[in-house]
Amino acid sequence: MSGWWARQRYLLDYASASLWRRKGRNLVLWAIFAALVFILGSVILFGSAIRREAALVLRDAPDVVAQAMRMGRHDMALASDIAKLKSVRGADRIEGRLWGYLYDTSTDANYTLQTPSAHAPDLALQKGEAIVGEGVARLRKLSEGKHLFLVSPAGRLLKAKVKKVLSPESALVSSDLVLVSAEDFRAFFELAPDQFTDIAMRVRNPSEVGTVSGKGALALPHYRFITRANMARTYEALFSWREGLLLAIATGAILAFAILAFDKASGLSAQERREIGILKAIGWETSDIIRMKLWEAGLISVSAFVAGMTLAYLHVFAMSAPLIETVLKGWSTLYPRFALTPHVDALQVTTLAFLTLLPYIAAVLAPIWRTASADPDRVMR
Amino acid sequence: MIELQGVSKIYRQGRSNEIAAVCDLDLTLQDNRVTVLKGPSGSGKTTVLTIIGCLARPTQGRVLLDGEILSGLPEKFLAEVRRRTFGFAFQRFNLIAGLTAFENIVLPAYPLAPRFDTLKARALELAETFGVAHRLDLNVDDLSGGEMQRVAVARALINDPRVVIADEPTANLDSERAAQFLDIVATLKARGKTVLMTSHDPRIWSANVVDRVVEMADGRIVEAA
Amino acid sequence: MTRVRAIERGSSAVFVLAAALAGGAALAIAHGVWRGGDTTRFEATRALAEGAGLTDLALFTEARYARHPAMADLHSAFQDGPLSFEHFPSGALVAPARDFPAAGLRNGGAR
Amino acid sequence: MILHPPILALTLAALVSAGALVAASAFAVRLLGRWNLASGAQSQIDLEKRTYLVAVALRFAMAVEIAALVLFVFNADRMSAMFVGAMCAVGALNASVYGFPALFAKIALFFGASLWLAADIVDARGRDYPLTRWKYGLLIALAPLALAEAGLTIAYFLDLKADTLTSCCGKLFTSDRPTIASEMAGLDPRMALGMLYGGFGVVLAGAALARRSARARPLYGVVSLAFFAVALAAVVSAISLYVYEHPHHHCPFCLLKREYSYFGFLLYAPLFAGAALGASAGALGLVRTPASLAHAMPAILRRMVVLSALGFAGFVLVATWAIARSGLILTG
Repeated sequence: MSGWWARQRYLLDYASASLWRRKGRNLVLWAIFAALVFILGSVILFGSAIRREAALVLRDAPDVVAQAMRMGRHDMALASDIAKLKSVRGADRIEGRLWGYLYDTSTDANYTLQTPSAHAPDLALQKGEAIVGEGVARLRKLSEGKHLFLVSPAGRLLKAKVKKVLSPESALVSSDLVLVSAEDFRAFFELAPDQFTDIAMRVRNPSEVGTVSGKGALALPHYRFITRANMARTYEALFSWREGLLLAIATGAILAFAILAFDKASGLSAQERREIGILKAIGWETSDIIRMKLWEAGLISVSAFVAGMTLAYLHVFAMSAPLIETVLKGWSTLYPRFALTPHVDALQVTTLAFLTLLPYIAAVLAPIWRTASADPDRVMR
Repeated sequence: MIELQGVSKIYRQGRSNEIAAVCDLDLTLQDNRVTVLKGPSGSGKTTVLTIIGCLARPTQGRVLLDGEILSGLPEKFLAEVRRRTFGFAFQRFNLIAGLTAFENIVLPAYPLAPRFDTLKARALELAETFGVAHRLDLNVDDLSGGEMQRVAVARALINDPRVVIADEPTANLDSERAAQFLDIVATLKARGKTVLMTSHDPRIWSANVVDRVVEMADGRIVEAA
Repeated sequence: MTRVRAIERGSSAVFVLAAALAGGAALAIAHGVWRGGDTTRFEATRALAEGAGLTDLALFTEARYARHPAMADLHSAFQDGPLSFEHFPSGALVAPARDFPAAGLRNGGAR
Repeated sequence: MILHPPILALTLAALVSAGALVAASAFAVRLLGRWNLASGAQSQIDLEKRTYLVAVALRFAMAVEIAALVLFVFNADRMSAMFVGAMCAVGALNASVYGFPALFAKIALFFGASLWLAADIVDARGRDYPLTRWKYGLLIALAPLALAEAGLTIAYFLDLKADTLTSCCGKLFTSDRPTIASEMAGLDPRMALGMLYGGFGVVLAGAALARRSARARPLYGVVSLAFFAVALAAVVSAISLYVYEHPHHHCPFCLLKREYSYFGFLLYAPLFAGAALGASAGALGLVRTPASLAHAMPAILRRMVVLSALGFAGFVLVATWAIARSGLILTG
């Protein structure tokens, strides 16, 4: 074993000297590789972090949401339907939710108006009070005690005193949120007292969620029942899909890079060819040359991968990914400001290693062999 | 002892421009002798060197090293024999540009993976012997022609080979350097090495240190002295 | 006797560089483990999500399915397909959610 | 098809390694017709040169396959979130009929490639490359397996639909249906552990015998494969229970999860290494020792047998440690 390592170390000596001698060209290759890993790594790290956020945030979301449907469209839920649902066994804590969107012309942003759940005493609101999210506060320059003015599409005015600005930490779910009392909400949107946007349910036994929503669907056939697992899966699919889309686009870049590497490895100068001939003449063997060349390729690719990945980590988690956020997160006037919680997923890193190292090594393998199998008697001719 | 029996070497075999560089050649080299192959260029002497030095396999015939048949060996084992048995000094020195003199000298030892201390000591000793110790950490491009040759000879000896093979060693040297080279050959012979050279330099053929001159033409031996 | 000034092995330099890179990566991983374990933000967010009954992230707030991609109105106008989101900047990149509702459209999404 | 980065990566890996094997076996066909080491002709020299490329490409493909095997299981575990009813890799693999066949093809290819690699290492020690024909014959036999593996992997990914109802490991490893998995899980843990330790005794005895006698080596190959099966059965029926500290959780895949601090890797790595080394030594033991390998080949095979036994010992040690550490007491 020590003999093996001594030999590898000598090959490494030569490989490093050889890389150094052609530092200009190798540095360019390294930089392109590292940049590629950096971009792809940023995408992957960002994607996995935001999926984790979504998963953790949704862990306490309602188990089931029931939406009334009318001619295939979302319709208002009625208080009488809530009463019907209450008879379903296993369903627990059923309440009508009031939420809606408001396009605010003064800031060109969409707000989500909502009433807090009756089961959240710290969010309880009196008439004329509001709790706003971080984004709304930012756009409207609001702070605690100031007044928020909203105009409904029908021209109704809502004036509410800001009771609290939600902490920026929760911006990912609350950025566009305006919480008002049910009374204000109904008056603002001209809603009848027995109307709700939809119905949120909790189910006592988590394994019963499917059964309960099935029974609910029997009781209320014109409703659709959306379980939390559905929502989680949608998010998982959504971000995976975005990531996959970006990677599919990036496949072109990877391919171009592999071609570049192939070209670099096969386009040997006469000088290099002669060097290989010399090495073989003085006693090196084809497999020594191949190993030495693999060390070169390995040094370039693995170090570029590690460097690119480390930079991607910094980019995403220390700088909130300025270069890719518009593509991956979407954009809007009211975009939540949040720093992602670092999360490095071994699966994702391995995947990226597969997607970048594998094409590179595969592309240089044949040229390396062709170089290494040069005839040793070439130097004498 | 090295024996060639009925050796032929055909380049570009099977193509219209095939060349028979060596035809049906028999040659025996005794240990600890200095042999020179002479002849015009294209006479096949360099090809003989490559076959003896295990750089190429003969198309036909047998090569024996101390009775062991080398001609049927695959490249992996030829390379083993090569680094164990032969040291090479080439016509154009064939040093690797961009590496230091030290790195060039130790290159043949890399696949054998000796301890680095041992290797370094040995390289220093050889460099002392050939008067290039003070140039070891210079890039070989910065050496003079004579220094380059001495580095090349030191490189040929780093694995302590039994046979030293030199291709036109004095072709690029002035008389003084050529004389110095013959001194080196004498040193090698005194150390018990076998030396095989090609040359069309009369200074070499007539040198005292040379035991035998073999003349070649058109891939055949025409006169052996 | 002349001494050779500095004979260094190329691999030593490689080891130093490799150690530096590995150190950087290790710092990033350590940072990730250290900060990733910090769940105070999640706790705050989860409490709010539960209290207000929120089901979606506040991303994509500009389109008609605003704010609630997981619960979008299935038959929004101007759609290419019954399950695709409308053409709006982020909508262009959001996949049609095939598993939504999980049992398809036939029974109104009931499972 | 779910467009998902690990799926892209795995598809790429499958295509690359199958491509390498198919190209190599096309070369193997050519080689088998023309190989004559004694010849100094240019065509023979070209053939020899190309064997270097094949050796490097196959080592690369094998490294890719091992990494892909890990990634495949890992990814299946992660994807389980997308399927109704799936809790871990089992559910995701069950979501398509091609899931488990793809996994088994990957494992089979791993063993086949290890055998080829072992043959290559042994062969390179003989001055006349005596095993070349055998080795390239094996390569031709491996190519369909590699194609099948790539085909199954891609078919599996194409067949996946996020909506599929699947079952979790709890269903697969319960004994109410007579499947191999449920048979394995239904095994009495004490008996399974008895078989494990008894089997390990047989392995040790076999290794000791195979170290001395060349004729025992094929037998040892059989013993290693049998022990591999026994070990997997023991994992399903007993060891996993101890790791999860739950009397009914039988899944061999959940072990690879972060929740169990990737314990499965520690457990499976020496087992797979031991089985691959043992089986390869056994298969090579069937080959008559060529004259040029009279010294080298038995020495290498002996070393493979010893390493294989060490691998199995590592597995047994890790398993024993898991049992000793566990808070669960089974049928005490």
